[in-house]
Parts: sequence; structure tokens; C-alpha cells
Amino acid sequence: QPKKDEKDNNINISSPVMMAFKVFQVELDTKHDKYERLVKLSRDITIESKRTIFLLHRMTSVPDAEVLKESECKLDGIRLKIKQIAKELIGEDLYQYHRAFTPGIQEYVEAISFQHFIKERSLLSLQEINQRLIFADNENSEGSQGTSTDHPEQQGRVLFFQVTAIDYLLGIADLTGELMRMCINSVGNGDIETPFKLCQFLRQIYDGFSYIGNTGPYEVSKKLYTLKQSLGKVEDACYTLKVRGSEIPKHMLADVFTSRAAMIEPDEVMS
Amino acid sequence: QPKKDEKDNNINISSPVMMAFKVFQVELDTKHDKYERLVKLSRDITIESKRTIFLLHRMTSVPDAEVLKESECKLDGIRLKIKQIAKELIGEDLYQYHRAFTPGIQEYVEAISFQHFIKERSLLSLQEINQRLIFADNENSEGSQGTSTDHPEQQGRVLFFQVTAIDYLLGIADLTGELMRMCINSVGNGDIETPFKLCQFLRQIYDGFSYIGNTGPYEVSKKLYTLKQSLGKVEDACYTLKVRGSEIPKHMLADVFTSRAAMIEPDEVMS
Amino acid sequence: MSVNEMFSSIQEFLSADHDVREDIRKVVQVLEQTAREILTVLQSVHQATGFKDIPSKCLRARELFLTVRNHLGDLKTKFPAEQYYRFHEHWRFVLQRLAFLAAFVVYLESETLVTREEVAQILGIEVEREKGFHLDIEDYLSGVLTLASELSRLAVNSVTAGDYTRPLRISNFINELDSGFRLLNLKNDPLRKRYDGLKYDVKKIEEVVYDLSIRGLSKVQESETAYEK
Amino acid sequence: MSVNEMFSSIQEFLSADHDVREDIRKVVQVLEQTAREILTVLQSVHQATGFKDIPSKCLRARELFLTVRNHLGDLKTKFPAEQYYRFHEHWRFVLQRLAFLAAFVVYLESETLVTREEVAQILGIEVEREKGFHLDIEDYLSGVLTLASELSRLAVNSVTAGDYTRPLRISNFINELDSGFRLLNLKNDPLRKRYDGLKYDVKKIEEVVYDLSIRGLSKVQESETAYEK
Amino acid sequence: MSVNEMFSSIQEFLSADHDVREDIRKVVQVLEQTAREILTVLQSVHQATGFKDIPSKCLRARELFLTVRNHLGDLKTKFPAEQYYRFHEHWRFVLQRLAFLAAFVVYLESETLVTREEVAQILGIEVEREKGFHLDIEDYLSGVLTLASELSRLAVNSVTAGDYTRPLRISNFINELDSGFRLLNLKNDPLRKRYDGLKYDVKKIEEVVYDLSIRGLSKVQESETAYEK
Amino acid sequence: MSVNEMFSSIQEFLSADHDVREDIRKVVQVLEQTAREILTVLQSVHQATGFKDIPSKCLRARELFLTVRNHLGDLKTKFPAEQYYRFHEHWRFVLQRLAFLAAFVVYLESETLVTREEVAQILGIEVEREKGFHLDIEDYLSGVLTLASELSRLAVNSVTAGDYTRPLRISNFINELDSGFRLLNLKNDPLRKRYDGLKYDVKKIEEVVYDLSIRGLSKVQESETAYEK
Amino acid sequence: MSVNEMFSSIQEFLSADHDVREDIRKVVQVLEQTAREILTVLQSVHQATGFKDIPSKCLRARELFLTVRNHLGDLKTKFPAEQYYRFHEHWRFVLQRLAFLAAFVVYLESETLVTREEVAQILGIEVEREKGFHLDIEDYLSGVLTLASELSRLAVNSVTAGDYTRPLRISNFINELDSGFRLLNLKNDPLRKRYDGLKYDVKKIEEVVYDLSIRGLSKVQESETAYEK
Amino acid sequence: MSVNEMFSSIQEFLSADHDVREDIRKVVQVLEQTAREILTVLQSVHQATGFKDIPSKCLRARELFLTVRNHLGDLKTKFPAEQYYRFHEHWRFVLQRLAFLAAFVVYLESETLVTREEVAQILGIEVEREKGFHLDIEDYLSGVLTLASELSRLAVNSVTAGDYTRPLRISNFINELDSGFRLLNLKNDPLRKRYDGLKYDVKKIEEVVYDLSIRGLSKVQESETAYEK
Ligand SMILES: [Mn+2]
Ligand SMILES: [Mn+2]
Repeated sequence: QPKKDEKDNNINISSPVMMAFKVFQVELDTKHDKYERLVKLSRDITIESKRTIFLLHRMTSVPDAEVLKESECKLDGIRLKIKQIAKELIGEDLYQYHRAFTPGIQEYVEAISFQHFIKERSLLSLQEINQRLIFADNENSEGSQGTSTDHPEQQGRVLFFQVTAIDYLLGIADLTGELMRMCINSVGNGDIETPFKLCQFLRQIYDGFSYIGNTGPYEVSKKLYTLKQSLGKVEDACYTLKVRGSEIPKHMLADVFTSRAAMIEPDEVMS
Repeated sequence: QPKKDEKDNNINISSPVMMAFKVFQVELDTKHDKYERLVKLSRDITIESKRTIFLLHRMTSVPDAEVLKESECKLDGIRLKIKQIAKELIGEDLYQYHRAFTPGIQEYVEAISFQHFIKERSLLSLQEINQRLIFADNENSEGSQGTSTDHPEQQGRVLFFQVTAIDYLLGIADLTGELMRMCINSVGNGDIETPFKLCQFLRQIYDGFSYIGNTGPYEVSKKLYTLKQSLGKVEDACYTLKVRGSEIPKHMLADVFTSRAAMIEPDEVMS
Repeated sequence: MSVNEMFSSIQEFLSADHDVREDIRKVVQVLEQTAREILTVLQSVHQATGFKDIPSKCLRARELFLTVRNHLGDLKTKFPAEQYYRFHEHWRFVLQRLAFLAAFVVYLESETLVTREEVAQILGIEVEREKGFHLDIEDYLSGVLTLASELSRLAVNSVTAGDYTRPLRISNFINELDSGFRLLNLKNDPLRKRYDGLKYDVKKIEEVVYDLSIRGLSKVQESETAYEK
Repeated sequence: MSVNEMFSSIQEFLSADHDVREDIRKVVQVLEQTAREILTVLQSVHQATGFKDIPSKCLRARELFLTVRNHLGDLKTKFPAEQYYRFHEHWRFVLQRLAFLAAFVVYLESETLVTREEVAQILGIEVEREKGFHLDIEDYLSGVLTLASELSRLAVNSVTAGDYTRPLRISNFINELDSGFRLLNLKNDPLRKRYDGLKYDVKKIEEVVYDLSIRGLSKVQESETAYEK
Repeated sequence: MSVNEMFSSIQEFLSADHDVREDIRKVVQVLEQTAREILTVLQSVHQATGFKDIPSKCLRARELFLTVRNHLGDLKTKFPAEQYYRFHEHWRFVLQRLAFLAAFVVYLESETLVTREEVAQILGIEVEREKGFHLDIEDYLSGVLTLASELSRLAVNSVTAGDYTRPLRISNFINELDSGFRLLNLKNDPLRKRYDGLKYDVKKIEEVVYDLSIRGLSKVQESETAYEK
Repeated sequence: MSVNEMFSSIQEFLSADHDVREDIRKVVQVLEQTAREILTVLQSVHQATGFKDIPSKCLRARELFLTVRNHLGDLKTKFPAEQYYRFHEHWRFVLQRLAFLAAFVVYLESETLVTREEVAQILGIEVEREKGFHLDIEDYLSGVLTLASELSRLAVNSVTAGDYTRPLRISNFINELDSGFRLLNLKNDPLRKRYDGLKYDVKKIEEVVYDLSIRGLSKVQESETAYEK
Repeated sequence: MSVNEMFSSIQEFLSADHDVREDIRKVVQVLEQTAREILTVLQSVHQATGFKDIPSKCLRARELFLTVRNHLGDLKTKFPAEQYYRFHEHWRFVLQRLAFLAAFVVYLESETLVTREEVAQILGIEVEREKGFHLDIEDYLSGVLTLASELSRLAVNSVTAGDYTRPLRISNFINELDSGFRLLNLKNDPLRKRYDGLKYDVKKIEEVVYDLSIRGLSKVQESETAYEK
Repeated sequence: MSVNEMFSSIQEFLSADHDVREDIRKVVQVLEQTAREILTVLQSVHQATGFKDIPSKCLRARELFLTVRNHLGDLKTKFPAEQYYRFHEHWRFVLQRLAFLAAFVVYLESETLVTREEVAQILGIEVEREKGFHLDIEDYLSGVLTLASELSRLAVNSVTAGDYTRPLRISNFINELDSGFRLLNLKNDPLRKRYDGLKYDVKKIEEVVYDLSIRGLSKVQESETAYEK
């Protein structure tokens, strides 16, 4: 079947069209490869963030210095991964690869804002998150990383990664689930202050989300239902604490319980 | 809030229960880490297999030695990845991690059976595929691979990976899509033999799948519809070739066309 | 090998697979039946009258576990040992249930947490995958979580039955279990969901203990019990 | 920063974002309108009478492209240059269409494949992302694929209109394009789907050329044309 | 018979079928209306004042069931008896609801579990499939499960209304029901799902009993009742 | 009229229609914004401190409703009155929300169920379809169902805030609402689904009342209140 | 007005609404029946023998349209005119179908595009929304698009029946239609999707014309026809 | 009868029911196997060589239908005849498939449409519901629709195999079928959806006939065939 070869020969392999498409091939492959590397980084970040959250839940209500330190280490490790993302994105349009790393970043927001709440009992702002994602670009000393983009003019400069407002929102929406878990844990541990604090905080976040309503993207609205459920669980827990706390121990047979104060500290009795 | 600490202290960190759960932690983390490594390998295999298929489509109908060689190289690269999977699975139950690597393996089946069809015009069997997935376990000489599992008793032994019958089936189902593409390409290239061969082959595969029917898993049945469509496209292409080929050139004004043979080789006229 | 032959051989494989699954399904049905019987035996501890003869109920359950061992022994013969996870979904549910029942019996007998080894021993299966038909770690953990929620119910009912010391013991037990589970990094899977329920069990028991404390009921009985001894 | 402040600032961000998108949407609607007008101008080449005054149609299209440049110039001012891909979905479709129309004009004028640079130049935008509002490579390729299917239609209609040489030239052109595309590794995305259609265009043109060949129509006219010159 | 004739006769058949379904739909709508009326009558027992005249409410419900019998008698005439399952979906929902209502009336009257025979008798239909329009066993079970959740609500509200002994009786009743259901080997169908909800009802009632017990309320009233006698 | 002329006139029509929809969309967005502000105001009653100044919150909400009236007045002018249902989907959601908010304000003010007339009056629209821009009956019902679930939340939070009498009042209100809905024969549509959720609200509130009742809390406060007077 | 009274009046309203919908549904069913009959009459033009007596088929269809007018007249009486869009979904489908059938008849009679006015006149309904029961513009366009795909089929079958000139006329007609549609700015709705299908009809017909042209068949017949005259 | 006794008897009932379903499932599996074998036999007519020995293929299929009759005979014995619709879902799919295969055989043998009576006779079951295990009319229609799509494929492949007259005959057959279906008033159910696909089959076959016709191929062979005789 010699004709096919003939036909092929018709197409000059070095014609302008073919030359152009060779360029396209390289361009597309480069893009896809970068995308794939980012997906992998994102998966790593997701897993490590989830483990950080589990770690933080290991504390009972009072901040535990050791656990906090360990979580800080883990978050440092995650930030190294985010730095790698930042490196990949040097000179790129962040939004072009956004879908590749958004799951990991959201999970990171969830983890670090959870840690922050435990330490500070406040909401970590987007600005604060982004401030911690400014890195010194000491690429040479790290060498081993697989990133091949070598921009000589970038060396010694500052690298940074910017979490988008939407990723921040989505991370915070997930945070509320962890806060709910923390609340129920606190009740189980006999801590009756934390639940009320958490309830207050969650209501603020819930009010914030209702204020935004459906002006955000679809993914945000979708998480509203879960958020509302979490708030409901926390409100129920506080309600129970209040109801049982206000019960007058009519049938009290023991002598220890004479003051209201004693009722709020049941753990001493238990232990 | 000293009572919480007290409570915590109640739980003896070196109690049998806590010791057991520490073991569980390691066991679960090890499993999840392995799963994650396998997912990454699977993604790599998928991408490389897809590129191999694109490469093979670059040939027009006649096998092109150079392209075939290049595809062989790519497949060798993929097999190195599968070898890494095999290493991860040493001493494991393949099915425990099956969901992690099944997409990549299916894509590999698709790629290698496509290459085989181009070379041999026949269906590559599951046995043949598995025979090529027996590897010498020369771990020490490769060193650089990230796999940390070091089974001293395994060294120097043979490593192998077994594609399951279901993954094979699913890969072959996808192969038919590529064969359909090849068929339409052939017609466009003026090759009128390959389409009929492909049609014959696809019908056999289609008959095979209808013979299996719904006795296979759901994923197989799901692909039947696409398979039927591909066959339809190929049958339509052959039909068109036949119809136009059998047309008697009544209105023929030129003198070149006197024999049926001439009609089958339109390319010469075109070029 | 021709296309036809290839598909024939695959069809044979699928047929064989189908038969294996049918066989497994049948044994699993029988297992579920026995598991339900054990559950009925143990459930009765929740009733006011049930608190009295816990030991005899445990004995009865132990007997039924012998039947379970036989069925599981039968199950093992239905498929190649190294393909456990190929068919896992078939018995996963019933094995979790049996792990729970074993954990419940052991708790009722000794108020300790059954180990994975003990469950395996009660069911007559292995702990380690390499050794044969075994108890998957997640199935074991799932069974333990069911125990936790059963015990939170037991705490409630033991108060109704007038036993005011049991809730405190359950509370300590569950607290330790909770600390154990907190060590684990779970994926977003069914086990994680079930683990999320554990907090509510802990909370419920804490509430019962609180109720007893403010009424001084736990202490009273303890001393009563002390006197009685 | 309080929770309230945080959400207020995010709400501000969302409002601003919403406004930007509204602005973009409006310009894009105008662009679509002009694109439809260019299409109507160029579509008429398919009609029997249309083959005669292709040059004048191209001139008319070129004029309309000036309007397009203005609109695109306007579009650029609506958002920060480095956030192109944040809003890409809004203009992706119309840009693919415009790339096709530019490719069609250029083909009709010179029977060559428009380069990415040329499309960018016709639309008054950049080729390289770094330089500003640019033509995404996949959008360019998508436009080129639409051209291929338009040309397969043109091949058919040129025969109807009595032009027997054009199909052969189209065939060569499309074949080269096809070879080009085969160099690419596409993902399973819309572009891949559109590329799958290219084979059918190639096939269709091959059939037209075949029809002409067996009737000796292509050669005849070629010689006729030769004589006429 | 020509193709057209055959299709004409098929159309006649389809039309007839369509008419039957329309007829059934209409009767079912009326049944649903009456079922809602019975529900309204019985629901009022949950209110503080409702506990007093349970008997009169039951009498009113019994009257309404006579209307139900008439409608069901009407329904039977709408289709051939052996095609019960062909149209089952049409009345399945309302029959489950009526089974629940019958079970609720019987419980309120006598604190016993209505049998399938009794439900059938109240509704004026058959128990056995062979005998004609009957109560499908799964629909009966579904109605009974609805009763369980209604009773857990009743336990809560009876405490509010100051009746401290009813919850214990409900608890015993539900426990018996639960053991009963544990004898069944349910498929993975809607009924199984509803049965899984039963354990929440059981737990809820146990907690009510617990609440009474820890506060010594159940005993108090019992002795009060004793004194009153 | 040529084909082109006809299509041109159709395009004019479609453009006009498109413009109407754009106009509606914009007003609806503003309405949604105001609705969210009202929600923020009213939602704050759930907070511990929020129970104190309910009247002032209601006043603030009433003010915002004046803005809503203006927007709705604006909306009416955007399209011919008889095409209400042509564009219904655009404002359906926000109108349901506003109906809920109006019902919530009225409840907080007077603990009564807002009538359809009152909602219409608060929003400055009609009750009767024939008279112009009105409140569709299903949208009213949907708003009322949202109120029910908001009140179940309020019952819980009012206890947390130390108000032990409100839950009982809410319970009576919800029971009345539930009887009302039981009079309706709802189709199998979204409204029906939402109505099915009402029974969970009823149950939830009954459990709150129960919790207070068993601890003698409702009575205590009632007498306290009595003393205060 | 008590809550119960209000809900009773709402139920009356809902019942009335339900009855209206039932009435509409019945008339629509009859309309669909007649539409199918018209379709059967017109479909027969595709058959080899059918090309001969097109006029008589059109007459028969026209007769059936008189019945349609009656049914539509009946439909109008079932609900208040200003609630057209409230019930639009009920008759939308059949009205699109009738618009197509009217367009088909008119095309077969005169090879012209039916105007909206003509369709309305054939169906005995209004063109303008304000005047009463009318033909929605999108339903008209949808009917026209169905005509396009019917004509592509007719082009194919007329060749089979030996009529080689009709396809060219159809081609011109469809091209004009296509230009017309290109003037429209359609939303991303079902109509847009259907419009996207138009290009396949255009292409198909062009290919038929091509087939005739390359074989010299169109010319042959034209001259034959010329001779015949 | 105690609750436990009643539930025991219900369990017996459920067990029996479960066994019936198991039995049915097994027979249905065997039926599916045979149906697949018949399909394999008949499907081979699409192959180039397959057109030659259609009669022998039909004979082989007829033989296999005898096996089918036996299995169906077996199936009938598994449950009481009046519960056909209770278990319908189990065999519905395979019966539709068998109806198609019967229709295919009959078409290949005699190029006529199998009647419902014939299918029933081939399968050894009843036509009329009242007489026992029968062929549901919708299942018959579903099988016939599958035949239509098979025949459109056959039309294509018969041309490839060099048989130019068959497509015309298929076209006539399908047109008749299409008119038949147009007499039916189908509900909006799966059957209706499948029927909507019929028009694509009709169109496809018409295009095949067109391709043959425009090339004079149908006539050529007809005359050839004439010569051969
Ligand atoms: Mn989380
Ligand atoms: Mn593929």
C-alpha cells in the first residue's frame, strides 16, 4: 500500500503549519504537566491538613502547648508544599490552574483557621492567612525539588501565594463542621464554657454567611445547609447544658451540693 | 480550668487500650499512605497511556516502524510504573488497593492492546498482557525509587502484576473507541481496506460483549452503549465505502477510469 | 487466541465469580440470622429485669458464637484466601456486627475492651491478613463504635433499673475509648461518619453521670454497695 | 478583625466581582452580536451565487472585525489584566467563534491557515499571556477546528456551484491540518471532543474528492482553467 | 390482521387501562381525604387536654373508618382482583397510612398491637392475597412502624400532660415490638430503612422513662395511683 | 413580509423580552439584598442578648419592609400585570423569603399567624390574582413553613437565654399551624415535601416543652412572673 | 378569621386550582390525539406514492385543523385569560406540535414559511399576548425548527421518489430560514438547543443537492421538465 | 396470639416470599443466558457472510426458543398465576428481550411483523392476562421497537454485503410500523421515550434507500435478480 506513504509525504514535516503545531504540542504538554504536578501537591496538602485537624481534636478543651507545637510543625510542612505551588505559578495566571489546587488550599484554610481558633478564639482573616504565605525564594539551597522553571531574574526574590476569597470562604464553611465536633467533645469532657463560646462564634459565622447569601458562588450556597445543621447541633448542646444546669436538685440526697457553683463543676464529683 | 487536665490524666497513656490504638494509628496511616502513592502512580500511568494512544494515532494506516518503536519505549516507561505498583503490592491483597490503581491499569490495557492491534491486527489477550508484567526485582540497582518497603526475603525474586479480567474488559471496551477513530481516519486517508478489517474485528468484540451481557459488573454494561455506537460508526463508514465503490461511473468523462481497481486507489489520482 | 475464545474464557471467569458470590451470599445470610439471634439475647440486658442475669445471657451468646465460628469456617472455603478483599463487601456488614456483638459480650463479662485478637479468636478467624480469613481493622473499629452507642443506651437503662454505679464505670470506659479513637487519622469514609457519632455517646453518658452526681446518687450507692460487701 | 468585618469585606469583594462580571457580560453580548453578523456575511459563500464575490465578502468581514477590535479593547478595561482566567468562561465561547471567523476570512482570502499571531492581530489582542488580554491556545485550536468543518461543507457546496477544483485544495489544506492536530496530546475535554469531529470532516472531503475523481471532473476543470488563463 | 388493525386493538387496550387508572386515582384521592380527617381526630391526643377523652376520639375515628370501608369497597370494583399488584403503587401509600391509623386507634383503646387480621377487618378488606383485595404484609408492617414513632411522641407529650405512667407502658410495648421485628429478615428496601428508624424511637422512650425514674416521678405517681384506688 | 423581515421583528420582540427580564433580575437582586438585611436583623433574636429588645428589632425590620415595598412597587412597573406567571420564577424565591420574614416579624410582635392579607399589606402587593401583582398562595404557604422551622430554633434558644415560657406558647402556635396544614390536599410538589418537614418542627418543640415540664421549669417561671406582677 | 378558617379557604382555592388543571389536561389529551391524526395524514408524503396527491392530503389536514380550532376554543374557556402562563406547561408541547403541523401544511401547499399570524389563524387563536389565548413566540419558533428537520427528510425522500428538483427548492427555503434564525439572539434554553440542530438539517439538504448535482441529475430533470412544458 | 408469635408467622411468610423470588431469579438468569445465545446466533446476520444462511440461523434460533419455552414453563410453576404483577420486574427485561428476538426471527423468516399472539406462541405463554403467565402488551411493544433499531442496522449492513434490495423492503416495513405506533397514545414513560427513537431508525433507513436510489443501485440489482430468475 504505497499510496499512503505518498500521501504522508505530501505533508511537509517542516511546513509552517507543522512547525506551529509542534510548538503547540510542547505548550500544551507543558501546561498539562504543570497541572498534574499541582494536583499532586494539592492532594498532599489535603491529607496533611486533615491530619493536622485530627491532631488538634486530640486536645480536650484547654489548649495543649505540645499539640499546638506539633500542629505548627505540620502546618509548616504544608506551607512548604504551598511554596512549591507558588513556585510553579511564578509568572503564571493563578486562575488558570486554580481547579488543580483549590481542594488542598481549602483544606489548609480549614486546618489553620481551626488552629487559630483554638489558640485565639477568633476568626483568622484572609489577610493573615496570606501573610503567612510569603516565602523567601531560596531555590538554590533546596535544589532537590523537581520544578524545572528556572527564572534567573526571580532568584533571591520573594515568593508568595494568594488564597482567593472564595477558597477562604469555602475553607471557613468547613471549619464550622470541626467547631461543631469540638463543641460536642467539650460537652463530653464536662467543659461547659467552651460550648457557649463556640455557639456565639458559630452564630457570627452563620450570620456572616446568611449576609452573603446567594451572592457567592454555588459551592458556597451548597455548604450553607451543612453549616446550618452544625449550628443547630451546637445550639442544642448549649440548650441541654442550660436546661440541666438550671435544674433545681429537689431530690438531692447528698450534702455536697448546696451552691449553684458546685453544679457547674460536675467533673470534680466524677473524678 | 484544672479539672480537664485531671480528667485527661485519668486516661493512662500507656494503658493497653491506648497502646492498641497507637498501633492502629500506624496501621491505618501506613495503609492510607500506600493508597495515596498508588493513586499517584495510577494517574501517571493514565497520562502516559493516553499519550501513547495519541502517538499511535499519528500513524496513518500502515504500521510505521519508528512510531511503533517510540510507542514501545513509552509502554516500557509505563511498565516501570506498574512495576512500582507491583512493589507496593508485595505481600498485599491486590483487591484491597484495587480502586486506587484501576483507572491507570484500564488505560494501559487500552494503550497496549491498541498498539498490538496495529501491529498484529488481532486482540491482545489478558494472558499476554500479564506475561509482560513480570519483572525482575532488581531493587537495589534502581535505588532512586521512593518505595520504602524493603523485604529482604523478596530480593532477587520475581515481581509480577496481574491485570484483573474486569480491568481487561473495561480497557478493551475503551479500545473500541480508539479503533473507531482509527477507522474514520483510514477512510479520510483513502485507505479502504482497514475499515473493513476494523469492522470485522469490532463486530467480534461487540459479539463478545453481548455474549457476556449483563453478567459482568455494572461498569461493563455501562460501556456497552458507547461500544454499540462506535460499531455503528464503523459500519456506516464501511457502508459508505461500499456504496460509493459500487457506483458505476456513468458520467465518467475521463479515460483513466476503466477498471474497478482504479476506483479503489483514488489517492493516485488525487496526488 | 481468537476474540471468541478470549471472551469465552472471560465469560467462564465471570460465571465462576458469580457462583462464588452466590455461595458467599448464602453463608452470609445464615450468619446474619445467627447475629440477629445473639443480638436478641444481649438486647434483653436493657430491660429492668435484664440486669440480673447478665452472666447467663453471656453464656448463651458464647454458645451462639460457636455456631458463628462454624459458619465462618464454612465461608473461608468458598474462595481463595488471598482474595479476601475481592469479596469483602459481601461480609463486611455482618462482620462489623459480629465484632460489635463480641465486644458487647466481653464488656458485659469483664467491662474491658475486647481486643482485635479476642474478637478474632471468638469468631475463629485471623488477625493478620497474611494468615487467612481475618478481621479487617476498620471492621473491628466499626464494631467497637457500635459498642459505644450501645453502652450509652445501657447507661440510661441501668439508671432506670436502679443501678447507679454502672454509668460511672461506662463513662470511664467510653472516655478511654474516645481518647483512643482520637489518635486515629480517618478518611472521609463510613467509619469516620460512625466515629463522629461517638462524641454524642460520650456526651450522653456525661449527662447521665451529671444527673446522678447532682443528686448524689452515685456516691450513695457506692457506699451502699460497700456496706453490702 | 471581627467576624462581621471579615464578612463585610468579603461581601464587598463579591459585590465588586459581581459588577465586573456584569460589565463583561454586556460587552460579550455585543461581541456575540457582531460575530453573528460576520458569520452571516461569510455564510453566504456557501450559496451558488456566493462563490463569485468572495473578496467583497471578506472585505465586509474585515470591516466588521474593526468593530470587534473596539469591543475587545473595551473588554480589556473591565478587569485586571493578570486575572484573565478568572473570567475566561465569559468570553471563551465568543473568542473561539471569532477565532473561527478570522480563520475563515483568512482562508477565503489566501487559502492558508491563519496563525495564532494573525488571529490575535485581527482581533487586536495578544498572543502571549504575559502581554495582556490574549488568545488562549485552546480557543485558537477550537476556532481552527470549526474552520475544518466549515470547509468540508464548502467543499460540498463548491461542487454544487460547479467549482470542481476547490475541493481538492480544501482536501490538501485539511489534511495538513489533520497532521498538525495529530501531534497534540489532548485531555478528555471539549477540545478533544471537537477534534474527534475533524476526522469526519477529513472523511467527507475525501469522499467529495473521490466523487470528482471517478468522474474525472477535477482534472477536466483543471485543464479548462489552465486553458482559460 | 394488518399491522394497523393490530395497533388499533392495542390502542383500545391502552385506553381501557388508562381509564382504570383514572378511576383508581379518584377513589384514592377520596381515601386520602378521609385518612387525613382520622389523623386530625387522633392527633389531638398529643395535646394537654387531649389525654382526657381518648375514648371519644377513638369512637369518632371508628366512625370515619366506616366511610373508609365504603371507599375501599368502591375501589375493589374498579379493576379485576388478580391485577392487585399491577396497580398496587396507586393505593400503597394510603393503605400504609390507614394501617397506621387503625393501629393507633387500637393502641389507644386497648394498648395492644393491632393484628393484620384486625386491620383488615377495620378496613373491610382481606388478609389473604388469594381472597381478593387485601392488605399487603409489608404495608401492614410499615403502618406498625409509623405507630412506633407516633408512640415515642406520645410518651413525651404524656409527661408534659402530667401522666407519668404511660411512658413506661409505651416502653414495654415498643420493646416487644422491637423484638418482634428482630425476628424478621428484611430485604434492603424502604421497609428496612423505616425499621432502622425504630431504634431511635426505642431510645427516645427509654430516655423519657429514665428522666422520670431519676427524678423519682414514676414511683411517686404509681404510689399516688395506688393510694387513689 | 419577507422571512428576514419577520425574523427581524421577532428579534425585536425577543430583545424587548430580554430587556424586561434584565430589569426584573436587577430589581430582584436589590430585593434579595434587603431581604438579607431583614434576616440579619431578625436572626439576632436567637442570641442570648437578643431576647431583650425584640420590639426594637421588629421596628427596624418594619422600616426595611418599607424599602421592600418601594422595590416591589418598582418591580410591578417592569412588565404587564397579566404576565405575572410568565416571569414568576424570577421573584418566586425572594417572595417566599419575604413572606417568611413578614410572618416572623408579625409572630415576634403579636405571636399570631400572619394572614395572607397582612403579608400582602406589609409588602404592598395584592392578595387576589385578579387585582395585579400578588402573593401566590403557595409562596405564602412556603413562607409560613419556613417560620415553623425558625420557631423550633427559637424555642431552643429562648430556653438557653433563660426564657422558659416562650416554648410552650410556640408549641401551641405550631400545633394550630399543623392542624391548619392538615386541611390541605397538597400535590406531590416541593411544598408537600416542605410540609413533611413540619412534623419534625412540631416534635422538636414538644421535646423542649417536655424538658422544661419534667424539670418543673415552666411552672417555676410562671409563678416567678406571677410574683413579679 | 381563625387559623383553621383561613386554611379551609385556602383548601377551597387549591381544590379549584386542581380542578382547572384536570380540565385542561383532558382537553390537551384530545388535542394530542387530533395532532397525531394530522401527522399521520401529512407523514404519508414521504412515501414514494405520497408525492402525487399532496394537495388532497393538505385538504384533509385543513379539515382536521377545524377540529383543533374547536378544541382550542374549548381550552380557552377552562381558565381566566390572564393566567395563560400559569398553565402554559400543560399545552406548550401540543401547541409546538400544532405549529409545526400548520407550518408543514403551508409549506406543502405553497412552499412558503408560515407566519405567526397564519399559524394563529389556522389554530383559531391570537398572535398577541394581550388579546387572549395566543401562540407564544418561542412555541412558534420551535414548530418552525421541527419543520426544518421534516424538510431535510423530505429532500431525501423526494429524490427516492424521483423528484430531483424539490431538494434544491427546499435547500433555498432552509437557507433563508437559517439566515432568519441567525438574526435572533437566543438564550441558552431548549429553543437554542433545537436551533443548534438546524445546521445539521441545512448540511443534510446541501449534501442531497450535491449528490444530484455531481451526477448531473438536477440539470437533467430541469431540462426534462423544460421539454415537458 | 402474642406479638412474638405473630411476627414469627410473618417471618415465615417473608421467608416463603424470599424463596419464591430466589427461584424466579434463578430461572430468569438461565433465560437471560439462552436469550444471549439466540442473540449471538441472530446477530451474525450482520456479517458480510451472514446474509447467505439466514434460514439456517433462524432454524437454530427456533431450536433455542424451544429451550426458552421450557424455562418459561418452569418459571410459571414458581408462583401463583394471579401474582404475575407482583414479580413482574424480575422478568420484564428478559421478556422484552425475548419478544425482540422472536420478532427478529419472524422478520428474517418472512419479513412480517410478529403479532403478539405469535410471540406468545413462540415463547409458550399466554396473550391474555386472564389466562395466566402472559406477555404484557408494553413488553411486546418494547420488543418491537428494539426490532426497528436492529433493522436500521441491518439495512446498512445488507448494503455492505452487497444486497441492495433489502433496504427498500425494510423501509416499507418500518414505515408501516411507524404508522402503527402513531395510533397509540403512550404515556410519558420509558416506552414513550423508546418510541421517540423510532423516528431516527425511520430516517436512517430512508437515507440508505436514498443512497441506493440516487446511484441507481436498487434498480440495477432488481433487474439482475430478474435476469437470474
Ligand atoms: Mn473538615
Ligand atoms: Mn480512549
